[in-house]
Amino acid sequence: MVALSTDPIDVASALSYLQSEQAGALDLFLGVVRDNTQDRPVDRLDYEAYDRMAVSEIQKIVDEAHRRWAVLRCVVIHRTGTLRIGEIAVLIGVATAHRADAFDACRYIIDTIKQTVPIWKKEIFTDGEVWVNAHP
Amino acid sequence: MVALSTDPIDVASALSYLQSEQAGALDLFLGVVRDNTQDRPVDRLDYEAYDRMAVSEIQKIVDEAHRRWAVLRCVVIHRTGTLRIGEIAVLIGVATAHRADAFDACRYIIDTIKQTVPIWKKEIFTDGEVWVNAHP
Amino acid sequence: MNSTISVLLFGIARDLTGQSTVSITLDNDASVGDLLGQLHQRYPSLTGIRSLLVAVNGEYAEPEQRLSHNDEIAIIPPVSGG
Amino acid sequence: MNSTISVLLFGIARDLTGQSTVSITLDNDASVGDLLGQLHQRYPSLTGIRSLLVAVNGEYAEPEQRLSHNDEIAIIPPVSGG
Repeated sequence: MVALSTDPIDVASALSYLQSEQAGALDLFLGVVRDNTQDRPVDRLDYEAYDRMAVSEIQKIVDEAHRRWAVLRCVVIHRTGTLRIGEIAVLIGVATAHRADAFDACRYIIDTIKQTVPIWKKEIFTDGEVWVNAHP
Repeated sequence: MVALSTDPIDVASALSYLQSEQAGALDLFLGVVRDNTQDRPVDRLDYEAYDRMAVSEIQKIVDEAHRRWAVLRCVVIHRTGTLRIGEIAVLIGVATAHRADAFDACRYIIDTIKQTVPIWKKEIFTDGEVWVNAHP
Repeated sequence: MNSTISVLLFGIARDLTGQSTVSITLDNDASVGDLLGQLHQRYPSLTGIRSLLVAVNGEYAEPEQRLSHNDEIAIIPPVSGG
Repeated sequence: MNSTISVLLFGIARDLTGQSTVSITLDNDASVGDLLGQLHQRYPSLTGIRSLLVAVNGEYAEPEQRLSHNDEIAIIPPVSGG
Protein backbone atom coordinates (compact mmCIF):
# COMPACT_ATOMS: atom_id res chain seq x y z
CA MET A 1 0.00 0.00 0.00
CA VAL A 2 1.38 3.41 -1.00
CA ALA A 3 -0.26 6.67 0.00
CA LEU A 4 0.27 10.35 0.64
CA SER A 5 -1.70 11.80 3.51
CA THR A 6 -2.50 15.27 4.73
CA ASP A 7 -3.83 13.74 7.96
CA PRO A 8 -1.64 12.33 10.75
CA ILE A 9 -0.31 8.86 9.93
CA ASP A 10 -2.12 6.05 11.73
CA VAL A 11 0.51 3.55 12.84
CA ALA A 12 -2.01 1.04 14.18
CA SER A 13 -3.84 0.68 10.89
CA ALA A 14 -0.54 0.36 9.01
CA LEU A 15 0.40 -2.48 11.39
CA SER A 16 -2.86 -4.28 10.83
CA TYR A 17 -2.42 -3.97 7.08
CA LEU A 18 0.97 -5.71 7.46
CA GLN A 19 -0.44 -8.79 9.17
CA SER A 20 0.08 -12.09 7.42
CA GLU A 21 0.13 -15.65 8.71
CA GLN A 22 3.47 -16.23 6.95
CA ALA A 23 5.08 -13.15 8.53
CA GLY A 24 7.78 -13.84 11.13
CA ALA A 25 9.36 -10.40 11.04
CA LEU A 26 8.08 -6.89 10.68
CA ASP A 27 10.23 -3.81 10.44
CA LEU A 28 8.59 -0.44 10.80
CA PHE A 29 10.50 2.77 10.16
CA LEU A 30 9.13 6.15 11.18
CA GLY A 31 10.68 9.41 10.05
CA VAL A 32 9.79 12.00 12.66
CA VAL A 33 10.09 15.79 12.80
CA ARG A 34 12.84 16.60 15.26
CA ASP A 35 13.51 19.82 17.07
CA ASN A 36 16.72 20.82 15.30
CA THR A 37 18.80 20.59 12.14
CA GLN A 38 22.53 21.09 12.53
CA ASP A 39 21.83 22.65 15.91
CA ARG A 40 19.43 25.23 14.48
CA PRO A 41 16.08 25.02 16.30
CA VAL A 42 13.21 23.96 14.03
CA ASP A 43 9.72 25.36 14.50
CA ARG A 44 7.92 23.23 11.90
CA LEU A 45 8.30 21.57 8.50
CA ASP A 46 6.27 22.10 5.34
CA TYR A 47 6.11 19.07 3.05
CA GLU A 48 4.99 19.47 -0.53
CA ALA A 49 4.59 16.71 -3.11
CA TYR A 50 3.94 16.31 -6.80
CA ASP A 51 1.25 13.91 -5.67
CA ARG A 52 0.63 11.81 -8.74
CA MET A 53 4.31 11.29 -9.49
CA ALA A 54 5.30 10.85 -5.82
CA VAL A 55 2.90 7.92 -5.52
CA SER A 56 4.10 6.31 -8.75
CA GLU A 57 7.78 6.77 -7.84
CA ILE A 58 7.22 5.26 -4.38
CA GLN A 59 5.36 2.37 -6.02
CA LYS A 60 8.38 1.74 -8.27
CA ILE A 61 10.61 1.53 -5.20
CA VAL A 62 8.21 -0.87 -3.48
CA ASP A 63 8.05 -3.01 -6.64
CA GLU A 64 11.86 -3.14 -6.73
CA ALA A 65 11.92 -4.17 -3.03
CA HIS A 66 9.54 -7.02 -3.88
CA ARG A 67 11.91 -8.12 -6.64
CA ARG A 68 14.99 -8.03 -4.40
CA TRP A 69 13.63 -9.51 -1.17
CA ALA A 70 10.94 -11.97 -0.10
CA VAL A 71 8.47 -9.27 0.96
CA LEU A 72 5.02 -10.46 2.09
CA ARG A 73 3.46 -7.07 2.67
CA CYS A 74 4.65 -3.50 2.45
CA VAL A 75 3.17 -0.15 3.35
CA VAL A 76 4.53 3.34 2.69
CA ILE A 77 2.69 6.47 3.81
CA HIS A 78 4.18 9.93 3.39
CA ARG A 79 2.69 12.96 5.03
CA THR A 80 2.28 16.32 3.29
CA GLY A 81 1.46 19.77 4.63
CA THR A 82 2.66 21.41 7.83
CA LEU A 83 4.19 19.12 10.47
CA ARG A 84 5.14 19.98 14.03
CA ILE A 85 7.90 18.45 16.15
CA GLY A 86 7.20 14.81 17.02
CA GLU A 87 4.84 14.24 14.08
CA ILE A 88 5.47 11.31 11.74
CA ALA A 89 6.55 12.45 8.26
CA VAL A 90 6.92 9.02 6.73
CA LEU A 91 6.04 5.45 7.71
CA ILE A 92 7.55 2.41 6.03
CA GLY A 93 6.50 -1.06 7.11
CA VAL A 94 7.70 -4.35 5.71
CA ALA A 95 6.54 -7.85 6.69
CA THR A 96 8.66 -10.86 5.73
CA ALA A 97 9.18 -14.45 6.84
CA HIS A 98 12.72 -13.74 8.08
CA ARG A 99 14.14 -10.64 9.68
CA ALA A 100 17.09 -9.84 7.39
CA ASP A 101 14.71 -9.26 4.48
CA ALA A 102 12.52 -6.94 6.57
CA PHE A 103 15.44 -4.76 7.67
CA ASP A 104 17.08 -4.69 4.24
CA ALA A 105 13.89 -3.90 2.33
CA CYS A 106 12.77 -1.22 4.81
CA ARG A 107 16.14 0.52 4.70
CA TYR A 108 16.30 0.31 0.91
CA ILE A 109 12.86 1.91 0.63
CA ILE A 110 13.57 4.89 2.90
CA ASP A 111 17.04 5.47 1.39
CA THR A 112 15.63 5.43 -2.15
CA ILE A 113 12.60 7.57 -1.31
CA LYS A 114 15.00 10.29 -0.21
CA GLN A 115 16.76 10.13 -3.58
CA THR A 116 14.03 9.90 -6.20
CA VAL A 117 10.54 10.78 -4.97
CA PRO A 118 9.26 14.29 -5.81
CA ILE A 119 8.55 15.45 -2.29
CA TRP A 120 10.07 18.62 -0.87
CA LYS A 121 10.63 19.68 2.68
CA LYS A 122 10.95 23.26 3.86
CA GLU A 123 12.43 23.73 7.32
CA ILE A 124 10.97 26.69 9.11
CA PHE A 125 13.13 28.10 11.88
CA THR A 126 12.28 30.86 14.28
CA ASP A 127 14.42 33.20 12.13
CA GLY A 128 14.03 32.00 8.54
CA GLU A 129 13.30 29.05 6.32
CA VAL A 130 15.08 26.83 3.82
CA TRP A 131 14.15 24.22 1.22
CA VAL A 132 16.24 21.20 2.25
CA ASN A 133 18.89 20.08 -0.30
CA ALA A 134 17.92 22.83 -2.76
CA HIS A 135 21.16 24.80 -2.70
CA PRO A 136 24.64 23.71 -3.75
CA MET B 1 13.03 0.02 28.95
CA VAL B 2 13.48 -3.76 29.12
CA ALA B 3 10.69 -6.12 30.11
CA LEU B 4 9.34 -9.63 29.84
CA SER B 5 5.59 -9.92 29.54
CA THR B 6 3.08 -12.71 29.79
CA ASP B 7 0.44 -10.37 28.36
CA PRO B 8 0.22 -9.36 24.69
CA ILE B 9 2.76 -6.67 23.77
CA ASP B 10 1.26 -3.20 23.47
CA VAL B 11 2.88 -1.55 20.44
CA ALA B 12 1.21 1.81 20.99
CA SER B 13 2.59 2.25 24.49
CA ALA B 14 6.06 1.21 23.31
CA LEU B 15 5.84 3.89 20.61
CA SER B 16 4.86 6.57 23.08
CA TYR B 17 7.73 5.57 25.34
CA LEU B 18 10.09 6.15 22.39
CA GLN B 19 8.99 9.74 21.78
CA SER B 20 11.67 12.40 22.11
CA GLU B 21 11.92 15.90 20.66
CA GLN B 22 15.41 15.08 19.36
CA ALA B 23 14.25 11.91 17.58
CA GLY B 24 14.22 12.06 13.78
CA ALA B 25 14.12 8.31 13.20
CA LEU B 26 12.47 5.41 14.87
CA ASP B 27 12.94 1.79 13.94
CA LEU B 28 10.58 -0.76 15.36
CA PHE B 29 11.15 -4.48 14.89
CA LEU B 30 8.47 -7.04 15.69
CA GLY B 31 9.18 -10.75 15.82
CA VAL B 32 5.90 -12.50 15.07
CA VAL B 33 4.73 -16.12 15.33
CA ARG B 34 4.36 -17.40 11.79
CA ASP B 35 2.40 -20.35 10.56
CA ASN B 36 5.29 -22.59 9.56
CA THR B 37 8.92 -23.53 10.17
CA GLN B 38 10.74 -25.16 7.28
CA ASP B 39 7.36 -25.90 5.73
CA ARG B 40 6.09 -27.73 8.81
CA PRO B 41 2.80 -26.16 9.97
CA VAL B 42 3.05 -24.57 13.43
CA ASP B 43 0.13 -24.65 15.83
CA ARG B 44 1.62 -22.47 18.58
CA LEU B 45 4.86 -21.56 20.36
CA ASP B 46 5.73 -21.86 24.03
CA TYR B 47 8.27 -19.32 25.26
CA GLU B 48 10.05 -19.86 28.54
CA ALA B 49 12.59 -17.51 30.16
CA TYR B 50 15.00 -17.50 33.05
CA ASP B 51 13.34 -14.21 33.91
CA ARG B 52 15.88 -12.49 36.12
CA MET B 53 18.81 -13.31 33.86
CA ALA B 54 16.90 -12.68 30.62
CA VAL B 55 16.18 -9.12 31.73
CA SER B 56 19.79 -8.49 32.80
CA GLU B 57 21.22 -9.99 29.58
CA ILE B 58 18.87 -7.87 27.44
CA GLN B 59 19.87 -4.82 29.47
CA LYS B 60 23.55 -5.55 28.70
CA ILE B 61 22.73 -5.63 24.99
CA VAL B 62 20.83 -2.35 25.22
CA ASP B 63 23.72 -0.76 27.14
CA GLU B 64 26.14 -1.90 24.43
CA ALA B 65 23.84 -0.43 21.74
CA HIS B 66 23.94 2.90 23.61
CA ARG B 67 27.74 2.75 23.58
CA ARG B 68 27.94 1.97 19.87
CA TRP B 69 25.26 4.28 18.47
CA ALA B 70 23.66 7.62 19.33
CA VAL B 71 20.52 6.07 20.80
CA LEU B 72 18.01 8.47 22.36
CA ARG B 73 15.52 5.90 23.60
CA CYS B 74 15.23 2.16 23.41
CA VAL B 75 12.58 -0.37 24.36
CA VAL B 76 12.75 -4.17 24.33
CA ILE B 77 9.79 -6.31 25.36
CA HIS B 78 9.86 -10.10 25.08
CA ARG B 79 6.78 -12.21 25.49
CA THR B 80 6.68 -15.46 27.46
CA GLY B 81 4.08 -18.21 27.65
CA THR B 82 1.97 -19.67 24.87
CA LEU B 83 1.73 -17.63 21.65
CA ARG B 84 -0.55 -18.21 18.69
CA ILE B 85 0.10 -17.38 15.04
CA GLY B 86 0.23 -13.64 14.43
CA GLU B 87 1.12 -12.76 18.03
CA ILE B 88 4.16 -10.57 18.73
CA ALA B 89 6.95 -12.51 20.46
CA VAL B 90 9.41 -9.65 20.71
CA LEU B 91 9.34 -5.88 20.16
CA ILE B 92 12.46 -3.79 19.76
CA GLY B 93 12.18 -0.05 19.29
CA VAL B 94 15.01 2.43 18.88
CA ALA B 95 14.73 6.21 18.54
CA THR B 96 17.70 8.20 17.22
CA ALA B 97 18.38 11.54 15.56
CA HIS B 98 19.42 9.91 12.26
CA ARG B 99 18.09 6.78 10.61
CA ALA B 100 21.28 4.74 10.15
CA ASP B 101 21.75 4.53 13.92
CA ALA B 102 18.15 3.39 14.44
CA PHE B 103 18.42 0.56 11.90
CA ASP B 104 21.88 -0.54 13.04
CA ALA B 105 21.06 -0.51 16.75
CA CYS B 106 17.72 -2.28 16.29
CA ARG B 107 19.26 -5.02 14.18
CA TYR B 108 22.17 -5.45 16.58
CA ILE B 109 19.76 -5.85 19.49
CA ILE B 110 17.58 -8.53 17.88
CA ASP B 111 20.58 -10.42 16.47
CA THR B 112 22.31 -10.46 19.87
CA ILE B 113 19.15 -11.35 21.81
CA LYS B 114 18.92 -14.50 19.73
CA GLN B 115 22.48 -15.43 20.70
CA THR B 116 22.79 -14.71 24.42
CA VAL B 117 19.50 -14.21 26.24
CA PRO B 118 18.18 -17.19 28.25
CA ILE B 119 14.81 -17.53 26.55
CA TRP B 120 13.67 -20.78 24.96
CA LYS B 121 11.10 -21.43 22.30
CA LYS B 122 9.27 -24.69 21.80
CA GLU B 123 7.51 -25.11 18.48
CA ILE B 124 4.34 -27.12 18.76
CA PHE B 125 3.20 -28.74 15.53
CA THR B 126 0.06 -30.67 14.92
CA ASP B 127 2.13 -33.87 15.16
CA GLY B 128 4.86 -33.16 17.69
CA GLU B 129 7.00 -30.49 19.28
CA VAL B 130 10.63 -29.36 19.34
CA TRP B 131 12.80 -27.02 21.39
CA VAL B 132 14.31 -24.73 18.77
CA ASN B 133 18.14 -24.92 18.40
CA ALA B 134 18.44 -27.54 21.14
CA HIS B 135 19.71 -30.41 19.06
CA PRO B 136 22.94 -30.69 17.09
CA MET C 1 5.20 26.99 -35.67
CA ASN C 2 5.19 27.43 -31.89
CA SER C 3 3.06 26.02 -29.12
CA THR C 4 2.51 27.13 -25.57
CA ILE C 5 2.87 24.56 -22.82
CA SER C 6 2.09 24.90 -19.19
CA VAL C 7 4.77 23.81 -16.70
CA LEU C 8 4.24 22.89 -13.05
CA LEU C 9 6.68 24.29 -10.50
CA PHE C 10 7.31 22.88 -7.03
CA GLY C 11 9.25 23.71 -3.90
CA ILE C 12 12.05 26.19 -4.27
CA ALA C 13 11.34 26.57 -8.01
CA ARG C 14 7.86 27.80 -7.19
CA ASP C 15 9.15 30.10 -4.46
CA LEU C 16 11.84 31.65 -6.68
CA THR C 17 9.48 32.28 -9.60
CA GLY C 18 6.50 33.15 -7.44
CA GLN C 19 4.37 30.86 -9.65
CA SER C 20 3.08 27.31 -9.37
CA THR C 21 2.47 27.15 -13.12
CA VAL C 22 4.17 29.00 -15.94
CA SER C 23 3.33 29.06 -19.65
CA ILE C 24 6.29 28.62 -21.96
CA THR C 25 6.22 29.02 -25.73
CA LEU C 26 8.38 26.48 -27.53
CA ASP C 27 9.06 25.26 -31.06
CA ASN C 28 7.02 22.22 -31.93
CA ASP C 29 10.05 19.92 -31.82
CA ALA C 30 11.45 21.43 -28.61
CA SER C 31 13.20 19.14 -26.11
CA VAL C 32 13.36 19.00 -22.33
CA GLY C 33 16.71 20.76 -22.59
CA ASP C 34 15.19 23.59 -24.63
CA LEU C 35 12.50 24.04 -22.00
CA LEU C 36 15.07 24.28 -19.20
CA GLY C 37 17.03 26.81 -21.25
CA GLN C 38 13.96 29.03 -21.71
CA LEU C 39 13.04 28.78 -18.05
CA HIS C 40 16.52 29.77 -16.92
CA GLN C 41 16.47 32.71 -19.31
CA ARG C 42 13.14 33.91 -17.99
CA TYR C 43 13.93 33.23 -14.31
CA PRO C 44 17.70 33.68 -13.80
CA SER C 45 17.28 33.02 -10.06
CA LEU C 46 16.61 29.34 -10.88
CA THR C 47 20.36 28.90 -11.51
CA GLY C 48 20.82 29.12 -7.74
CA ILE C 49 19.21 25.67 -7.36
CA ARG C 50 21.59 22.73 -7.09
CA SER C 51 19.90 20.81 -9.91
CA LEU C 52 16.66 20.85 -11.87
CA LEU C 53 15.08 17.81 -13.46
CA VAL C 54 12.03 17.66 -15.68
CA ALA C 55 9.19 15.17 -15.45
CA VAL C 56 7.00 14.49 -18.47
CA ASN C 57 3.67 12.82 -17.73
CA GLY C 58 4.88 11.82 -14.29
CA GLU C 59 8.20 10.26 -15.39
CA TYR C 60 11.69 11.69 -15.18
CA ALA C 61 12.76 12.77 -18.68
CA GLU C 62 16.19 13.00 -20.33
CA PRO C 63 17.28 16.41 -21.79
CA GLU C 64 16.92 15.17 -25.38
CA GLN C 65 13.31 14.00 -24.96
CA ARG C 66 10.87 15.89 -27.27
CA LEU C 67 7.86 17.62 -25.76
CA SER C 68 4.31 17.64 -27.01
CA HIS C 69 1.83 20.39 -26.13
CA ASN C 70 -0.48 17.98 -24.29
CA ASP C 71 2.25 16.55 -22.04
CA GLU C 72 2.03 17.22 -18.31
CA ILE C 73 5.39 18.84 -17.62
CA ALA C 74 6.84 19.50 -14.16
CA ILE C 75 10.08 21.02 -12.91
CA ILE C 76 11.65 18.89 -10.17
CA PRO C 77 14.12 20.66 -7.87
CA PRO C 78 16.28 18.48 -5.58
CA VAL C 79 13.93 16.21 -3.64
CA SER C 80 13.96 16.08 0.15
CA GLY C 81 11.21 13.73 1.23
CA GLY C 82 11.41 11.26 4.08
CA MET D 1 33.18 -32.17 53.06
CA ASN D 2 30.31 -32.04 50.62
CA SER D 3 27.44 -29.62 50.11
CA THR D 4 24.17 -29.94 48.28
CA ILE D 5 23.23 -27.26 45.80
CA SER D 6 20.04 -26.77 43.99
CA VAL D 7 20.20 -26.25 40.22
CA LEU D 8 17.55 -24.66 37.99
CA LEU D 9 16.72 -26.39 34.72
CA PHE D 10 15.06 -24.75 31.71
CA GLY D 11 13.71 -25.69 28.33
CA ILE D 12 14.86 -28.99 26.91
CA ALA D 13 17.01 -29.68 30.00
CA ARG D 14 13.89 -29.57 32.14
CA ASP D 15 11.95 -31.72 29.68
CA LEU D 16 14.69 -34.38 29.46
CA THR D 17 15.16 -34.63 33.24
CA GLY D 18 11.50 -34.16 34.08
CA GLN D 19 12.54 -31.65 36.76
CA SER D 20 12.73 -27.87 36.98
CA THR D 21 15.12 -28.08 39.95
CA VAL D 22 17.60 -30.80 40.89
CA SER D 23 19.76 -31.13 43.98
CA ILE D 24 23.36 -32.02 43.33
CA THR D 25 25.94 -32.94 45.96
CA LEU D 26 29.38 -31.55 45.24
CA ASP D 27 32.76 -31.15 46.93
CA ASN D 28 33.13 -27.78 48.57
CA ASP D 29 35.66 -26.63 45.97
CA ALA D 30 33.69 -27.98 43.02
CA SER D 31 33.68 -26.04 39.75
CA VAL D 32 31.08 -25.39 37.08
CA GLY D 33 32.74 -28.18 35.06
CA ASP D 34 32.37 -30.63 37.95
CA LEU D 35 28.67 -29.76 38.19
CA LEU D 36 28.13 -30.41 34.49
CA GLY D 37 29.97 -33.73 34.82
CA GLN D 38 27.72 -34.86 37.67
CA LEU D 39 24.60 -33.79 35.84
CA HIS D 40 25.55 -35.68 32.71
CA GLN D 41 26.29 -38.77 34.78
CA ARG D 42 22.91 -38.61 36.46
CA TYR D 43 20.95 -37.66 33.31
CA PRO D 44 22.72 -39.23 30.31
CA SER D 45 19.99 -37.91 28.00
CA LEU D 46 21.39 -34.39 28.50
CA THR D 47 24.25 -35.30 26.17
CA GLY D 48 21.72 -35.10 23.31
CA ILE D 49 21.61 -31.30 23.73
CA ARG D 50 23.83 -29.28 21.39
CA SER D 51 25.47 -27.36 24.25
CA LEU D 52 24.90 -26.64 27.93
CA LEU D 53 26.09 -23.52 29.69
CA VAL D 54 25.89 -22.71 33.37
CA ALA D 55 24.82 -19.42 34.90
CA VAL D 56 25.89 -18.52 38.42
CA ASN D 57 23.88 -15.77 40.10
CA GLY D 58 22.45 -14.72 36.76
CA GLU D 59 25.77 -14.51 34.88
CA TYR D 60 27.29 -16.96 32.42
CA ALA D 61 30.13 -18.84 34.15
CA GLU D 62 33.32 -20.42 32.80
CA PRO D 63 33.93 -24.16 33.47
CA GLU D 64 36.71 -23.41 35.99
CA GLN D 65 34.59 -21.10 38.16
CA ARG D 66 34.18 -22.44 41.75
CA LEU D 67 30.68 -22.84 43.17
CA SER D 68 29.41 -21.88 46.57
CA HIS D 69 26.36 -23.50 48.17
CA ASN D 70 24.43 -20.24 48.28
CA ASP D 71 24.92 -19.46 44.58
CA GLU D 72 21.87 -19.45 42.32
CA ILE D 73 22.86 -21.94 39.66
CA ALA D 74 21.04 -22.52 36.37
CA ILE D 75 21.60 -24.80 33.41
CA ILE D 76 21.27 -22.92 30.13
CA PRO D 77 20.53 -25.03 27.04
CA PRO D 78 20.91 -23.35 23.62
CA VAL D 79 18.82 -20.19 23.67
CA SER D 80 16.13 -19.52 21.07
CA GLY D 81 14.45 -16.24 21.99
CA GLY D 82 13.30 -13.58 19.55
